[in-house]
Amino acid sequence: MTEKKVEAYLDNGATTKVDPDALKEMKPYFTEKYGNSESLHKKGKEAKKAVEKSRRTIADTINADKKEIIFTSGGTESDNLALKGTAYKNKQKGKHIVTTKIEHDAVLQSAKWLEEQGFEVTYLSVDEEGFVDSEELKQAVNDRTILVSIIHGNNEIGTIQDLKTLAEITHDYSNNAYFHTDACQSYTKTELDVEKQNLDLVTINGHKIHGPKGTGALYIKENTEIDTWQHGGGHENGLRSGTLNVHGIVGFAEAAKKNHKNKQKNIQKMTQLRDKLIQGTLKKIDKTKLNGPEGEKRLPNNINICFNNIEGEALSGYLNRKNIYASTGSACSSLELEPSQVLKEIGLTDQEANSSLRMTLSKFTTQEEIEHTLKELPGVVNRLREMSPL
Amino acid sequence: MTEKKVEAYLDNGATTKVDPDALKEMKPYFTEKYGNSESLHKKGKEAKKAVEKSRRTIADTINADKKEIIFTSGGTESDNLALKGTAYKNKQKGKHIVTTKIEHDAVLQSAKWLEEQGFEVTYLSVDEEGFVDSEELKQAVNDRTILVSIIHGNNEIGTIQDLKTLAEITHDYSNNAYFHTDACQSYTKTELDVEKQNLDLVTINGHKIHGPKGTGALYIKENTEIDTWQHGGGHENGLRSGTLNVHGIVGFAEAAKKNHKNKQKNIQKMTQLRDKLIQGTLKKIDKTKLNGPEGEKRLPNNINICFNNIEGEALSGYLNRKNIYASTGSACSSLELEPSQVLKEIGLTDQEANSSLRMTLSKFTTQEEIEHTLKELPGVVNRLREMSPL
Amino acid sequence: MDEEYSEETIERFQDPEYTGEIKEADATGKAGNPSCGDVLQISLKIENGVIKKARFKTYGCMAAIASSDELCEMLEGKTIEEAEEITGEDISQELGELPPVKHHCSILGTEALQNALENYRKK
Amino acid sequence: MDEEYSEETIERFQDPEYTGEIKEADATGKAGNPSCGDVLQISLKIENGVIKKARFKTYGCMAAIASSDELCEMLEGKTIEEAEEITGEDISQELGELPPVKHHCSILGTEALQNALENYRKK
Ligand SMILES: Cc1ncc(COP(=O)(O)O)c(C=O)c1O
Ligand SMILES: Cc1ncc(COP(=O)(O)O)c(C=O)c1O
Repeated sequence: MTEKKVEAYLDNGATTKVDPDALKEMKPYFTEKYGNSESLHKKGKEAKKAVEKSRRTIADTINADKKEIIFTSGGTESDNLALKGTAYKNKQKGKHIVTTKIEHDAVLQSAKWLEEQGFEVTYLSVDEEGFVDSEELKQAVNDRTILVSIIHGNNEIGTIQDLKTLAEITHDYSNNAYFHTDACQSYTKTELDVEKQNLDLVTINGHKIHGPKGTGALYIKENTEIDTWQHGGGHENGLRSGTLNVHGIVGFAEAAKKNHKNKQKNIQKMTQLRDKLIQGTLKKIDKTKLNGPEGEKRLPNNINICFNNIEGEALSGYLNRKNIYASTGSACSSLELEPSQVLKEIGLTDQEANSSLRMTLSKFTTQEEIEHTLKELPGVVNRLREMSPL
Repeated sequence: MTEKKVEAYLDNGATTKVDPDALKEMKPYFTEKYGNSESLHKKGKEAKKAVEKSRRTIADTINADKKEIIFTSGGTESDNLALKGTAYKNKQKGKHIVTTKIEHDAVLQSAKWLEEQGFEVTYLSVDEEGFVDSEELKQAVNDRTILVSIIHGNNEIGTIQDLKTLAEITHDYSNNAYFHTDACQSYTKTELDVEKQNLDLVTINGHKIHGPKGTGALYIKENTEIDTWQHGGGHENGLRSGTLNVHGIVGFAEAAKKNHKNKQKNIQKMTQLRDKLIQGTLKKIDKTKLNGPEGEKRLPNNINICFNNIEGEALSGYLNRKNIYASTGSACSSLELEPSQVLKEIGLTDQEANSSLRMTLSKFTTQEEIEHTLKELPGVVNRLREMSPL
Repeated sequence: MDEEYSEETIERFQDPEYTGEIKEADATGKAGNPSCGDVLQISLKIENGVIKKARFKTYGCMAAIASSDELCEMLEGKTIEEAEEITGEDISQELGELPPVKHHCSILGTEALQNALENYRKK
Repeated sequence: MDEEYSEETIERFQDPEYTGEIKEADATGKAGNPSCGDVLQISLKIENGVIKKARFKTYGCMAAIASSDELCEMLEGKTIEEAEEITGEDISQELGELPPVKHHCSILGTEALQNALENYRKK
């Protein structure tokens, strides 16, 4: 009877539980310290102080200066601002942008829109583990290139790019290109250091790291030429207008601080559980294959496995009955019909892509959740394979 | 001794306290029902259900259909989307936009940016109470006009425009123009009915109505032609990408629901306190003048008074010491140097504009707060006038 | 925003009763393509022009599995002529409406059925 | 984001000690314009080339009032020559740095002072 109660939340790549400590920090800002951070009176100052403290906290986690962090409503907004804001500001220098075929839709669709506005975009391919080829990047970048945007930790297959090398190539091969990375999935889960890695723009968000939804930030290296994309009262040094989401920012910062502090411990724990679930699955269930790289080059919380002959959505649907919550890919496209572009880019057939499942862990994931999953998965796969005509 | 404890928060036009009932509704969505509303498993469904229920709640408050509401990160984002999204989508039909000289910066700066992109914008003037002249609107609108955007309740001087008349003129004089209104200040504080008033696009947000910061919505009448402005995973029917801020949306909806339910009572209460504070101030302190209209044509929570010979920021600074929190105008421009454009548009001299103070109430404002303010205000004004060389 | 599965769809997906393959079936038909995400195979036992038993095997999403199961239930007891008239819309309706992007799943069911009936006639 | 008033500025604004106008002042000077948001008037009592007393009247924001008060405190006890060398930057520094957009307020103080000293010399 107790067994039935085990729930395994393996969709942390889609979103995470808010850390209770983050929620605790947020609480006073709803009904007590509720001022507008731009107001000059006491209630405003309280709010401002909280925002600026949070700004410093977040800056510290990526070795940035406080002034280089601006707050947004999430990863999508930060990506839109990074791409469109730099494109519009720098179009006199060139109208060429480089990105990859395995970006999150927030980058990909922004890039596509910029193409419609007359920019030229090169989409780099990746190898069978999802890595960008630095030679291909060298070929693509020149002085007409104003922006290179490459995802740090891939949201579907967990591939962690070598940002330092890619950013250096960008700066070596173009005098006019900024290097942007979408680090939503990797933030606090692997190294992210704007100095060491030579980054100009970095997208991060709150809800992937146990902060509240509706929060994000964009790191903008000092002196980077960028236009605002959301016009209004001139908040955030004129780069992002709109009343600051004070409680959200406070929660985001607290979650980031805690994650950053316990980073090594969390990484170790998640990696151990990740590998246990990967190895257990591959061993217990035949005709399965891991998508993406192994070991340290993979996000510590990401698993993506192809279960031949059964469709991913059906699999997640049956797992749901066993209180195991996982998705086929990025949550935003759950009901989409196209097989995952990322999986196809690393060489899977359409059928293999359709037969894959993503399981993503967090620092809160327990041994029990992994064991429950390993116990239920073979039966579910079996049932669906029996049902399959393939 | 007890007296010292009275605080008067008179900056509800900048932002409001979150309604404790709204916070209560939000709570489960941080650490329990934390799923991504797009995920297909149980945790996702829980979130989705909450979002869709909230969507219906909000739609009901403005007599819209649930499908016509999309969630955003706030008023600024909704305004940007309304202006830029319709402009880009409809530019084949014409590149002319009409707005007013008393818009919030979210509309004004979006319009200015569109001018830089090749659109033509007409800025309507207003009379000495802040009302748009319908004759001027008739002159301005023609078939090349694709959008008319007019603020509903002005954030500085509380003028409530006659939306129905203005929207009808728009539709009568152009076959191609949509009518947008920024209703952030008026929402739940005066009539707002998309059917009756013939509106195509309406901006509202959470933090002005006792919902959480970082939440907003845009009403988009069915079949309105509009492009998305934030690209990504295709959320909100492709009109606004980004993981939905589930807890925020839930809080926004609950705040809206409560405000809507008690609308008449709240309006009555605020109006009574507003008029008490206006009349008390004008009576007790000489050389004062109300900016904007009186009575029902003014937002029930808005006061804006010119205190001759003393500067507004200094006045709010001295009131702050007496635990009275008010601002000179829109909070986003607190430290700006320019005198308020809105006050100048209604005919104030620069000096008069610089000498004005805005006091904005909420449903939570008490008699005690108003009395405390009326008690302290004359002394503070006196002290500053003594100090003034004018 | 209207892209929800109904309760009926979810229940049928979770507990399909008509899965399997009829040995010595009187008719079998297939439709779909794994690279498109759905393959559906139907097998029928037919006596005197009446479908006595219908079973399916499906590779596909929730909607595909639910549609297959629904179709089999609808088929049992129907004459071939009645069966031929079943449309995707009928299946979708029984399921409490499929989300628009998933309507093709119900149509796939009728395609497999048509193929099975053709196969039967050719025998 | 760096547009904060320092504690010193706020305190001085809230409790200025040098407000007022000296009757029979030896020198008075004015600067600014109400339409720009700031007007500053300074009056001085001068004995043997030394400023004995300084008072201000200001219409303006926090920074303007705090700068005026700071300037008066700095002036008392200084010789005219010393006083002439006070810059906006000096005032701002004493106040713990004014926000960049408010630097003109401290400069306004020195302008009023220069006008007062000119007025004194002309007497
Ligand atoms: C890599 C990546 N980038 C961007 C986003 C978008 O972030 P948000 O949902 O906060 O808009 C996500 C997650 O949804 C993501 O995984
Ligand atoms: C009239 C008006 N429009 C737009 C906004 C901007 O809304 P937000 O702060 O939610 O971005 C505000 C308030 O700041 C407002 O008063």
